[in-house]
Amino acid sequence: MIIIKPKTEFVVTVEAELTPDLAEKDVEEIKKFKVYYGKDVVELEELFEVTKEGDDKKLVLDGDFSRVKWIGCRMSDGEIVVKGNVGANCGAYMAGGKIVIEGDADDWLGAEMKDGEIVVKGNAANLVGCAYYGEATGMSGGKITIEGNAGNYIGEKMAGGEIEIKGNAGDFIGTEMKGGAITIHGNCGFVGGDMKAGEIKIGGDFELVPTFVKQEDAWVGDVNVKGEGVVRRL
Amino acid sequence: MAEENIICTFCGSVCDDGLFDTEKFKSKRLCKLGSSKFSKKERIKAPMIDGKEVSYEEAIEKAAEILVNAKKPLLYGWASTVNEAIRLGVILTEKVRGVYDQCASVCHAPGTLAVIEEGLPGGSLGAIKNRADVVVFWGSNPMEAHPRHGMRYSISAKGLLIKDRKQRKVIVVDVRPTKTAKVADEFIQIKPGYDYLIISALRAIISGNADAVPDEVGGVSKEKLVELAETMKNAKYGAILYGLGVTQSRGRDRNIENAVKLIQLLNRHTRWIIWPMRGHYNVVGAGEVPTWEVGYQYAIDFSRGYPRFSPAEFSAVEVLKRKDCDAALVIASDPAAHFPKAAVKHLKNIPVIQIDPFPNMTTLVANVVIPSAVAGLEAEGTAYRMDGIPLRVKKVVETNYWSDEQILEKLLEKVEELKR
Amino acid sequence: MHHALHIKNGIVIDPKNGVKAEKMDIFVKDGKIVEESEVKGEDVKVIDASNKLVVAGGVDMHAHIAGSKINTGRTMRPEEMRVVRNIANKFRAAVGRVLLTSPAIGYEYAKMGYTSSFEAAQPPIGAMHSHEELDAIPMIDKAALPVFGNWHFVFKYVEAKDIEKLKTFIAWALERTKGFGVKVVNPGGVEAWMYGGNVTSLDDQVPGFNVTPREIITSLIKAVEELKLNHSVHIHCNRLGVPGNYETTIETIKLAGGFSNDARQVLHVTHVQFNAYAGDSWRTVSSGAEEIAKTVNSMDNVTIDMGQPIFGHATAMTGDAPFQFTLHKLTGARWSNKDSEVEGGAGIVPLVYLPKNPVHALQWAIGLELGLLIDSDKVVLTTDYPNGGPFTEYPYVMAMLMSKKMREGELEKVSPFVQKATNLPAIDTEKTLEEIIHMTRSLPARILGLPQKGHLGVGADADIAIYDLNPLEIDTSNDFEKVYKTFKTAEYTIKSGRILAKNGELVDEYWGKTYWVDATGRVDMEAIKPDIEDYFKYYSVELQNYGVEEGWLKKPERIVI
Amino acid sequence: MLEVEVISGRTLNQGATVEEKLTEEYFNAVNYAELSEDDWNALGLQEGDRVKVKTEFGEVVVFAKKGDMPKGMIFIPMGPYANMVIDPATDGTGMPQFKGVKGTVEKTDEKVLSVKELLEAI
Repeated sequence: MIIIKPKTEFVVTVEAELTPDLAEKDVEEIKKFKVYYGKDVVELEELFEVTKEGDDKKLVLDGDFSRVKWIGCRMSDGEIVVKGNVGANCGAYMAGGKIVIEGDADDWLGAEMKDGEIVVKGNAANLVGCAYYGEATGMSGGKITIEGNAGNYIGEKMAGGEIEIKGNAGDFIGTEMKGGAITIHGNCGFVGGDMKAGEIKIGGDFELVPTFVKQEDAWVGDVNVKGEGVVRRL
Repeated sequence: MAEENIICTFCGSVCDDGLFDTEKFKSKRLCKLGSSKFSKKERIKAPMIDGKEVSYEEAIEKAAEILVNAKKPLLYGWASTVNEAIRLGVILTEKVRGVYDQCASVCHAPGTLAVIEEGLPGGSLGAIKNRADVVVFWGSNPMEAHPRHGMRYSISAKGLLIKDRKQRKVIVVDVRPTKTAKVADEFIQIKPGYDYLIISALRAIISGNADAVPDEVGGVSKEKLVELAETMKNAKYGAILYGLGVTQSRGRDRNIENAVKLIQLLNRHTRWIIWPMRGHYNVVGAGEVPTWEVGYQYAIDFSRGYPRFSPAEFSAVEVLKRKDCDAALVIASDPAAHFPKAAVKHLKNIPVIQIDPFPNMTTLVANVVIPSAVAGLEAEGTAYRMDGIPLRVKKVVETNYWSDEQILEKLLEKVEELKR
Repeated sequence: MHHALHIKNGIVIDPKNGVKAEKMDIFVKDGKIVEESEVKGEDVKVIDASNKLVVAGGVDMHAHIAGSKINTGRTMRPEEMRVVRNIANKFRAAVGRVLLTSPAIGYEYAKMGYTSSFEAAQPPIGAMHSHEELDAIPMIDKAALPVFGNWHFVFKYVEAKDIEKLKTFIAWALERTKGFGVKVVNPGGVEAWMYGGNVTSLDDQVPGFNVTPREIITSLIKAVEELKLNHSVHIHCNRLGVPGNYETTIETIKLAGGFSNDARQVLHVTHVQFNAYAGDSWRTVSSGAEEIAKTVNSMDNVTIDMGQPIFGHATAMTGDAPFQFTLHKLTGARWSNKDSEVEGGAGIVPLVYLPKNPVHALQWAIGLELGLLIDSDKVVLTTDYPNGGPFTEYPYVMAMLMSKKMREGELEKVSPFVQKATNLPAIDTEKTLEEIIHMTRSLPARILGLPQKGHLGVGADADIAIYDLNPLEIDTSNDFEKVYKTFKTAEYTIKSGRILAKNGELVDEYWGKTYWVDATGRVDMEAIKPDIEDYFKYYSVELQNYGVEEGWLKKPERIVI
Repeated sequence: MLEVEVISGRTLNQGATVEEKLTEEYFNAVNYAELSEDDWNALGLQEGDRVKVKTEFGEVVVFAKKGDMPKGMIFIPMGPYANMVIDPATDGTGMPQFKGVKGTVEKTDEKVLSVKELLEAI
């Protein structure tokens, strides 16, 4: 297990593609891991304290990582625990393993995620499980659980996997969704625009786009794309 | 006669039929906005460092130092200068590994995101004036923002097929009865924030799925929506011209993306185009130039030595709100006046370089102020009208002010020197 | 600083000058190829090219490299921009997968040994934008072909059968756009698109005008030939991308019948692959390449280029707006369109060519059939970048045309549909290295009418590529992998006498010329002035603000007719 | 106090003075809120009165103007006053929500800050 602690308050954001793979390296090697700090490429130890405890494939990010981006991007196994908040693109393109964020997550959490699990104990921001601009497919597998609230644009172009939000969510849920499932326990805004397939379940209030057809216990649409997406009450 | 032809460098209409009397310093034929542009105004007198007047060379040297010493400088603005200057600005940003962003970021950039999602089925303003028998202003208000647009290109403009105002139906869709609504043939008032749903409903009606649509959507009756859908289908050549009412409100890019899908559908029946009513005279250039130079229109980060695009991370408002830059160069723009206060706050805390002809709110927070010549009046260069048509704006008045291009050329030189 | 060069002991292939793989030395001074005596006493840099192939720099006569179309393509496709080719240092940052940024275009051509490229469709009113982008492309010489086939002025003069005025208009337009030649895209069809339609044959009437595509094409050929422009009419035929279109293509080619020119063709038909489909639907579609090849081979005044698709990503961007909409409907992909004043239009749609897709495989096979079946003196190698894919894959096409064995290997990977719908599997032809060098250098230079390009004779521009390939030893039939690899990266790329790239590394930045053709001296410009002034009421800009002045360009090179 | 939806946008006067931000003309072009007649009457406003506009994101004092607005909606010209109360969240798009922000409006005796004072207050 590797424990990484910020040494200072960062002047600008840091980009650190930290994955549990690091834990398999020698501590001196880990300290030399390259991270981006503005225009400078610096070694991990220049910005963070790094300690190693045992050999399990786990990173503990101890402190405020809200200004550190790309944590866990492309990780395929092992575990990351963030003791505070985390910056944008956390868990992007993730293919396996687990990320637990004890604080809040920023935009693009689990974007284009393929497998694995992300748990956010606090709130998440926008674009959870979405596709990056120009790409056709968002999240395609795995699970994202958000204990608190989430922002706008959740699961756009999502093709598989599961997003569960225990609190409220914002606008544009499951836009152009083509598979997978989104569950929102609280309220949210617009739901289901151009949804092709998949399922959205909502506990609270929401506004469905006006192009779904009411069936027995659910709405099916979006008719604009001959969609067979299902939206129902939780 | 001291009268010269001018091309107006105020709004995105870039009217090219203006006249300017260099003796009286007064324009003719331009609208209120254009006339104000081509009139005597208070100027920044001289280059300044921390309020003290200095030479251009000194100010530029100081600016270069700030940029080179920054970890992540933000270089923002660009919409009110010419392509030649913008190109140097992009290269400068690449060189100092900063963030390039431009005014569209708080204006029409959601339209760019919609282009990424669905494309831009459009046409030039000349195509609209010649052919459009139905024009829909959706969340746009040219009578206030582009006063001669209607007369030259869209509302009363006459062309090849449209010989008379009566041959064109003008519809305004907005949340309030704007000045443009008052000159339209029809005004459809919608509930704020419901553009997306209304467009979805229109698409369903046009594609034969009217059954799914409820009796009322976004404050508009189904009957009215069916009527609008029919008008659209029966047009010979229709145009949706959208504005900030769509890009700056709930839904933003998704509204436009949905409208583009509507246009795609309508072209299966007849001809329709969609186009943004771009604001500043060369905000199009501020996006086109970086696109050919580095691949993206705005929100571009160079910290890794190559361009990356991400509005959530690299748009000026996000960068400032997140305190994610440690210096800023502001050119041909006034973020201190036009950004939300949460973003302005950080501008007050970092070194700011300003290049602009006129004192504005950003001047009040700038450490280095470099006055520049007014493009279209004191400096020439290429600008792209809102529809991307290039026009060469002119220099009709002599000046001692340096042009943006000159300033940036020197600044780039200085930066290269310091990096060596 | 300014070295003369002595390229020593290279094996030179220079088809224009009849040099077939001969060991010889090449001398360069002041950007030109010179006699040995000229460099005596100069500070000469010697390049040892022993056992290496020395040829003229490649000439790309048809690519979409600059202007509003490619730039809208870039805007629309950020996913294309995530491939990093160069990190900013001595050279600019350069990115792009198939769609490249302007710096990347220049750098990639240079790495490959290409030194000139022609933008194949310049919207006249957007001319300045095309030129700004051309000016942002380093390393190569360039030019742009403005599009004429849907311009109302052209319709009017063709309608009036007034060839003199048409000639004058062409001269006016080339001067205003700083254009190089006359491009025609789906003549009449784009005007029909303004009403939601297209033309379906050479004899459809264009809406609003009493003219047909046939009349537009023949009138433009006549006008261009009388003006004696460097380049002939360069046509993108009607009915592009429609099964059965090969017949229209053949009919179009035959329109050149009545014309002749001693120096070059009178009609260049571009990216013919997209216009070479037989059958009457996508179910019954098959190759029409053989018939087209027969027609082209039987004529001495027509040339074509291939428009070869490369499997993988591409972006369709043409002035053929109705075709682009059809493509959008077919694929459901993003779609941009631009109706441009009274000049025509354009469209852009992303696409991907998949080897297992029967239609894509067919397109791929047809391109190769055209390349193989048409005389090497009449067919130029292109991908119609980025419509067929990247220009950086020209070496793939070169190798394929030279090796049946390579084709057999590739045929195994593609949809079996090509076995019955094309003759590619049965074609034994293997082009020689000399033919391939001709198809990529001397032939396009001749077609464009640029005597200083595409060869290594004394007086030519010193645009030279050296490849690590001994033509006396290479077995192009069997060593296709080496051929492919070698042509991807020149050992040296020399532009106007300066070494720009070495083994794929950029070493020097150079800004090439932009050629434009000035034919105003051959016509009476006053004759059309009233017409232009009058018809400009249908423009949204003033006549006085229309066009590009020479002084606005970085390195203009005026060719006076 | 009334609950309203705040929108901002361009106006002719704002545009005509935008290059003279430190002048009285610009100040006058951007320092007001337009209200519907109903809302005007409900707040008992008179010509020259000021209102305080409050949203989740801030508050600002501006002059009140009667305008052709739907009931429950107020318009502030784009500029520094509107930007005190609009929603700075961009939801990942880079674009703050300049239009359609829920808030309240009430009559006030407080003065309207100058452009400079406004900047200092941030």
